[in-house]
Amino acid sequence: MAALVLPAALLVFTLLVAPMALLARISLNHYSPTELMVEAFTAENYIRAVADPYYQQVLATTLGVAFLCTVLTVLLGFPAAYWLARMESNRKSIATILTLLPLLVGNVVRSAGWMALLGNEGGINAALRALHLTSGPLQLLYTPGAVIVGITAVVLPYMVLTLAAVIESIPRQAEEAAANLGATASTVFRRVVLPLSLPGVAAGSVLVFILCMNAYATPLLLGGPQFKMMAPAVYDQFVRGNNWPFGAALAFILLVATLVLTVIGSMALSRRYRG
Amino acid sequence: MSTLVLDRLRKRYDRTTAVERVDLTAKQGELVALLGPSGCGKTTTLRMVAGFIAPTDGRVLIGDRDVTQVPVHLRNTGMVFQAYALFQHMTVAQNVAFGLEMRRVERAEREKRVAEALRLVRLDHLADRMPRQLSGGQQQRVALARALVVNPAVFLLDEPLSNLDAKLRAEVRMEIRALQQRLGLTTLIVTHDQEEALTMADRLVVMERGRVRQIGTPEELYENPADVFVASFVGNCNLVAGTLERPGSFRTQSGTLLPCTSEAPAANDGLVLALRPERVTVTPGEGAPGDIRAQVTAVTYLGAQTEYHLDLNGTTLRASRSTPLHDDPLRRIAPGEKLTLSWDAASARLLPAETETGDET
Amino acid sequence: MAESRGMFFKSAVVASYALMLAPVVMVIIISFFRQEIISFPPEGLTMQWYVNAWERREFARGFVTSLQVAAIATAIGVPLGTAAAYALARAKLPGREAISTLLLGPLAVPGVVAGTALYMFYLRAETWLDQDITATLSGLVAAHVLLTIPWTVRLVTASLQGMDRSAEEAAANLGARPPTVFMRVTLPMLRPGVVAAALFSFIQSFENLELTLLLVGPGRTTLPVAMLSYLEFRMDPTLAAVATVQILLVTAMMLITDRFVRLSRVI
Amino acid sequence: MTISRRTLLSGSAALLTAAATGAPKNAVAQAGGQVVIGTWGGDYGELLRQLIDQQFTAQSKIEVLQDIGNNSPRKSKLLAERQNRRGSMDVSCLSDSDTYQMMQQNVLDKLATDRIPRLGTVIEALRKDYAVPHIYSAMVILYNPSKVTTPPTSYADLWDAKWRGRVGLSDILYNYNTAVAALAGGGSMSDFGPANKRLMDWRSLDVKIYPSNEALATGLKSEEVWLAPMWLARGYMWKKAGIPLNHVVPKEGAVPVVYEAAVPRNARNKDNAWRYLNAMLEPQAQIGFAERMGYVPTVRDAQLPAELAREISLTEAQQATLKTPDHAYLLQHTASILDFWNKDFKG
Repeated sequence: MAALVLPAALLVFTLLVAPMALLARISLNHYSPTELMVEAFTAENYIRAVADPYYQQVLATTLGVAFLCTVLTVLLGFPAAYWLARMESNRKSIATILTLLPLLVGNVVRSAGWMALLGNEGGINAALRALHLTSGPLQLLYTPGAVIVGITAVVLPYMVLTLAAVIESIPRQAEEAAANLGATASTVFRRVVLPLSLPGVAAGSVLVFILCMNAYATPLLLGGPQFKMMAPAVYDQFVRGNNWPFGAALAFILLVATLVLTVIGSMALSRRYRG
Repeated sequence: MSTLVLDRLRKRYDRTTAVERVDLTAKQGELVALLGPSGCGKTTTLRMVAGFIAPTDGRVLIGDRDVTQVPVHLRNTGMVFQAYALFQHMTVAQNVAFGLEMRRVERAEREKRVAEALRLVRLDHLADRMPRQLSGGQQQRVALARALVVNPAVFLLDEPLSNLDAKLRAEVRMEIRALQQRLGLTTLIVTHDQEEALTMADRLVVMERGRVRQIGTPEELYENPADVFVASFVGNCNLVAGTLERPGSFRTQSGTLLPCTSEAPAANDGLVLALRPERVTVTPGEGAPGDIRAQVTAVTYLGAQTEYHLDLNGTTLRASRSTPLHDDPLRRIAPGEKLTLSWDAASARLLPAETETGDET
Repeated sequence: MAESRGMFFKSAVVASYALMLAPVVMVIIISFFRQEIISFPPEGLTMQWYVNAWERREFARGFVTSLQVAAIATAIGVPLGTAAAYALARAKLPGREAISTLLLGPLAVPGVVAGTALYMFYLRAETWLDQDITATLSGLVAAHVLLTIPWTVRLVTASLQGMDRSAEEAAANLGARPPTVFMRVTLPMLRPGVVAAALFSFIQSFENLELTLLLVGPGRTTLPVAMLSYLEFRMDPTLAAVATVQILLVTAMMLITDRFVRLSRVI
Repeated sequence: MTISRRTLLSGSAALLTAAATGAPKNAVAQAGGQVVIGTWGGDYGELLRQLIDQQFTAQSKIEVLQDIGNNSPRKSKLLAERQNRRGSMDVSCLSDSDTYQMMQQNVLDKLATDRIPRLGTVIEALRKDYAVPHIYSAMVILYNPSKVTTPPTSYADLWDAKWRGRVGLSDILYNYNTAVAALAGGGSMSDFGPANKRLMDWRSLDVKIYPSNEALATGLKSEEVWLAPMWLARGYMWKKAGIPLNHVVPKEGAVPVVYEAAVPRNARNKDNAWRYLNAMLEPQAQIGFAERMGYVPTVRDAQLPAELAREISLTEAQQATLKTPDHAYLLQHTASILDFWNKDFKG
C-alpha cells in the first residue's frame, strides 16, 4: 500500500524539487551584465538581497500585505462561511457556485474588473462625482489599498470554503443549546462557533497567507509602478533584468520567509487550539 | 416554575403543515410527554416552545408571560438535546456554568451552583473532564445538569434517552422523573417510545401528522383511546374490523362473533374493536358450549410474559399473560392446539374505522 | 437563527460577497461599453467587443486549450493524489510527515518561481533527451498535474479523516481483498472528497497564469495567458467580453455539474 | 450518477489518448511548413497578421504562428534557450537595443543577405548585419493643447515647475525616460550621468508614473496629466482615438527607436524566417503600419501620403539631430539604470 504514494511523490520530486534545486544552484552563480551568468559558488546574491534596503522594503511590504489580507480574510470570511454553511440546501448550491465562480474567472480578469471600478474614470469615482461628493478624482487605483482589496478578494473564496466545511461539522444543536442557556447570537458565535472552528481558521489562514505572499498578477496590475511585492520583483529580475542568479536568490528568500512564518503561525494557532 | 400554555399553536411551511393547532396547558410541576412517530410534529412543537422555530399562528405562554416573540436566549427554558449538544471545547464544569455566566451570576455563586448541580446528577468527581472523555450516560447527565442549573421556567427534553442502551435508559428515566418531581419542574418531553411516555408522564399528547390525536393521563389513553391510531400507538392492542351486529355482539369481517358491550361511537358498521391482549384470558381445553374457541398459531415466550397468537376462524387475535408456572397445562400449549378465550365484554372498546379524509395534503 | 444575527454579521457577509463578486460583475458591465478606453459613465453600449473577441481566434483556442489541459491534468492528478493521500493515511510509512510536506509543496512555492524553475529545468531536459518539452501539450499538462496534487492530497485526506472505517471492516469481513475494499467501499465513500479535489484541481489548472506563463507556445496558449498577453497591449473591453463569455460557460458547466453532484454537499 | 460518471470517464479517456498519441506540436500543418514569430500583441501583432501574414501564407503556403508577449520575456526566452539545439522562435521582433543585446549574447544569426532581396531598399542609417529594421519612430513630447497653451520646446521644459504633477511617464520605457532625463540634464546617449539628478527633480515635481503606455493614454484622456515624453507613433494613434494631443520634437534632438526583427541561431525554420523578414520590408506592409500605427517606414520605396507623412515623420533637420542610442553603453548600464529607476526614482 505504501507504494501508492510513489507516483505522486516522484512527480512532485521531478517537477518541483529538481527544478528548485537547479534554481538553488543558479542562485549561487555570479551575474555579469555582459555574460549574464558566470558559474560560481558565491553567496553574494543573498547577501546583496538581504543587505539592500530596497529589497528589505519589498519583503516588508509583502509580509505586511500578506498579514493584513489574512486578517481581513478571516474577519470577512468567517461570517460568509457561517452563512454558507448554515444555509438551506436548495439555495446553497447557488451560493456555492457564486463562491466558486470568482476562482474560475482568474486573477487577470478580476484585476481588470477592479481597474474599471477603481480607476480615476472608474465606477466609484464616477459615482462620487455624480453625487457631488468629490470634485477631483480620488486616487484609488495604483495604491496599496487597491492591492489589499484585490488580494483579499482573490483569497476570500478559499477561506470561505475552508471555514464553511469546518462550520458545517459543528452540530447546530450546540449553538441551540447555548442560545437556550441564555447566550445572545454574538455570544453563541464567540463562545461556541469560533472556538470549535479554530482548526479551520488555522488551516484557512495558513493557506491564505501563502497565497498572499505569492501574489503576482494582482499587485502587478493594481499596485502601480511604485508598489512592489516579492513575486513580481522576482519575475522582474528574471525577465526584465535578466539577472537570474539574483532572481533565484530573491525567490528562495521569499520561499523561506513564507515557510518559516507559516510554520510558526500554525504552531502558535494549534497550541492555542489545544490549550 | 411556571405553567406552560400552548395556545392554538400552528406551524406551516411552504406546502406542508408541520403542526396543526396544538392547545395544551401544562400545570406547574407537571410532566407532559409529546408522543408520536417520527415526523408527527412533536419536535417542531418543542422547538417552538424553546423559540428555535417561530410559529405561524398561536401563542406560547410561560407563566403569565407571552413569549411567542421573545428570542431564544431570553425565554429561560432548560433544554436537553437528543445528542446532548455538549460544548466539546469546554470541560464538564464549564459546560454547566455556561448558562449561569450568561445570566451574569457571580463567580462564587456560580461555582457553588455548578457543584450542586453536578452533585445532583452524581458527576461531581468528573467536573474537569472534557465531554468526549465521558460515557454516553455521563454525557446525558451533564446535559441534564447544564439545563437544570439555571432554574429554568420550563424544562424541555428532546428524545433524551434515545442514545442510551436499554438498561441505562430505564435507570435514567427514573432518575429524570425523580428529579423532576423533587424540583417540581414543569416539563415537556418529546419521545417516540410509548413505554417511556407512559412511565414518566403525568399526561400525554399523542400526535400524528401534525395533529393532536388525544391528550390525557396514561390511564385515560390506555383504557380509553380516542381512535385506532392512539390505541395502536399506546401499548399493544388487538384491532379487529367489523360491525356491531346487535348490542353486546361484534361481527368481524370473517364472520366471527365477539362479545362487546361498549357503545358504538357512530354508525353500527365500519367499526374497529380494540382489545388489549392482556385482557384476553386463555384457558386450555374445550370449555363450555358457547365459549369462544381459537387455534394457537404461535407462542412467544418473553420471560415474564408469554404471548399467544390465535386464529378464530380467520380472525386473528393476540393474548398475553404472565408466563404460566411449570405445572400449569398452559405452559405446554403448542401451535395447532386449541384454547378457550374469554374477556370482560366491557373492556373491548369500539372505535370508528380510520378514514384517510381530513388529513393534510 | 439567521434573523437574529447582528448588523456586523450581515454587513460582513454582504461585504465579503461584494468583494468576491464586484470585479466579476464589473467585467460583465464594461464588456458592453462603447468607448475603447474604459471610463464611466459609458458613452454608449455595443456588442462590438464580442465580435472582436470572436474574431481574435486566440481566445477561443485558448479556452479550448485551457479546458483540455485542465481536464487531462485533473484526470491524471486526482488519481495520483488520491492514491497518495490514501497511502499516507493508512499505510505505516517511514517519514510520513516529510512526504506529506513534499506533496503539499507545489502550494507553497510561488507560481512565478516554480514556473521559471520548471522552464529552465525543461530546457536542460530538452538538451539531455533531445526532445521537445516546453511549448508541448505534455510539458504543459505535466506542470498542471503538479498543481493538482496538493489540492487533491489536502481534500482527500480531510475526507479520509472524517470517514467511518467500520464499512471497510465490514467489506473485509465479507471476504473482500484490500484492493476490492478500496475500489468498492473506500472510494465510493470518499466520493465527495474526490469530487471536491477534482473540482479544485480543475480550477487551479484552468485559471493558472504564473506557472504557465513560460511553458506555453505559439498556437498553444491557455486562456489566462492569452488574456494577459492581450491586456499588456490593449485595455479595450474585448477582454471583458471574453471574460463574460467565459463566466457564462463556466457557470453553465457548474450548474450541470451540480445536477449530478450536489456542489453544496461536496465543498 | 453511473451514467454521468461513465461519460466523464470516457471523456477524459479520449483526452488522454489524444495527449498520449502526441498531437503534432502545432495543431494545423501547412504544406510549406511554418514560421513562428515572437512578437508583441495588440495592434502590432494584429497588423503583422493583416498586412504580412495573410499574404505571406497565401503565397508561400507557410503557416505563420505568433508567439505573443512583451520584449522582456521574449529576450529571456531567447537567452534561456540559446544553449538548446532548437529554439522556440524563428523570427524575433525586438527593439534596436534589445537586438543589440541579443547579438552580444550570441543569440542571433547573421542575416542571409542573399535570401532577403529587399534589404537593398533599407535606409542606410538603419542597416545592420544581424537584424532587419521594420518600423521606427522617435520620442517626442506629447501635450494637451487645451491645457498647455505655450508648448514646450525641449525635453528640459518638462521640468518646468508650472507642469508640476502634470507630466506622465510610462514605466516600461524606463531606459528611454532615463535617456530623456540625461539629455535634458546636458548628458548624451553615451553619458547618462546627469540623468539621476534630473530624475530625482522630476520626482519632487510629482511626475506621474503609469504602469504601461496604455495606462498613460488613460491618464492623458482623463486630463490627469497634460504632457508626456512618448513615441510620436503612439501620439498619432491616440490622437486618432480621440485624445486631444499635439506633439513637439525637442530641441535636444529626439531619441529614436527602431523595431527590428531577427532570426535566432537555433531557429527551426530558418528558410521560412528569411522569407518572412523579406516580406516585412514590402512597401505595402510598411505603408500599412504607417497608416495604422504611425510608425515610419524603414525602406526608401514606401511612399506615404503627404498628409500622413507630415503627421508622423520628422523633417530633414529634425532627423539630423536624432540622438541614436549607444547600445553598448546602454547594455553595460541597463542593470544600474533599472535599479536606480526602481529603487531611488520610484521607491
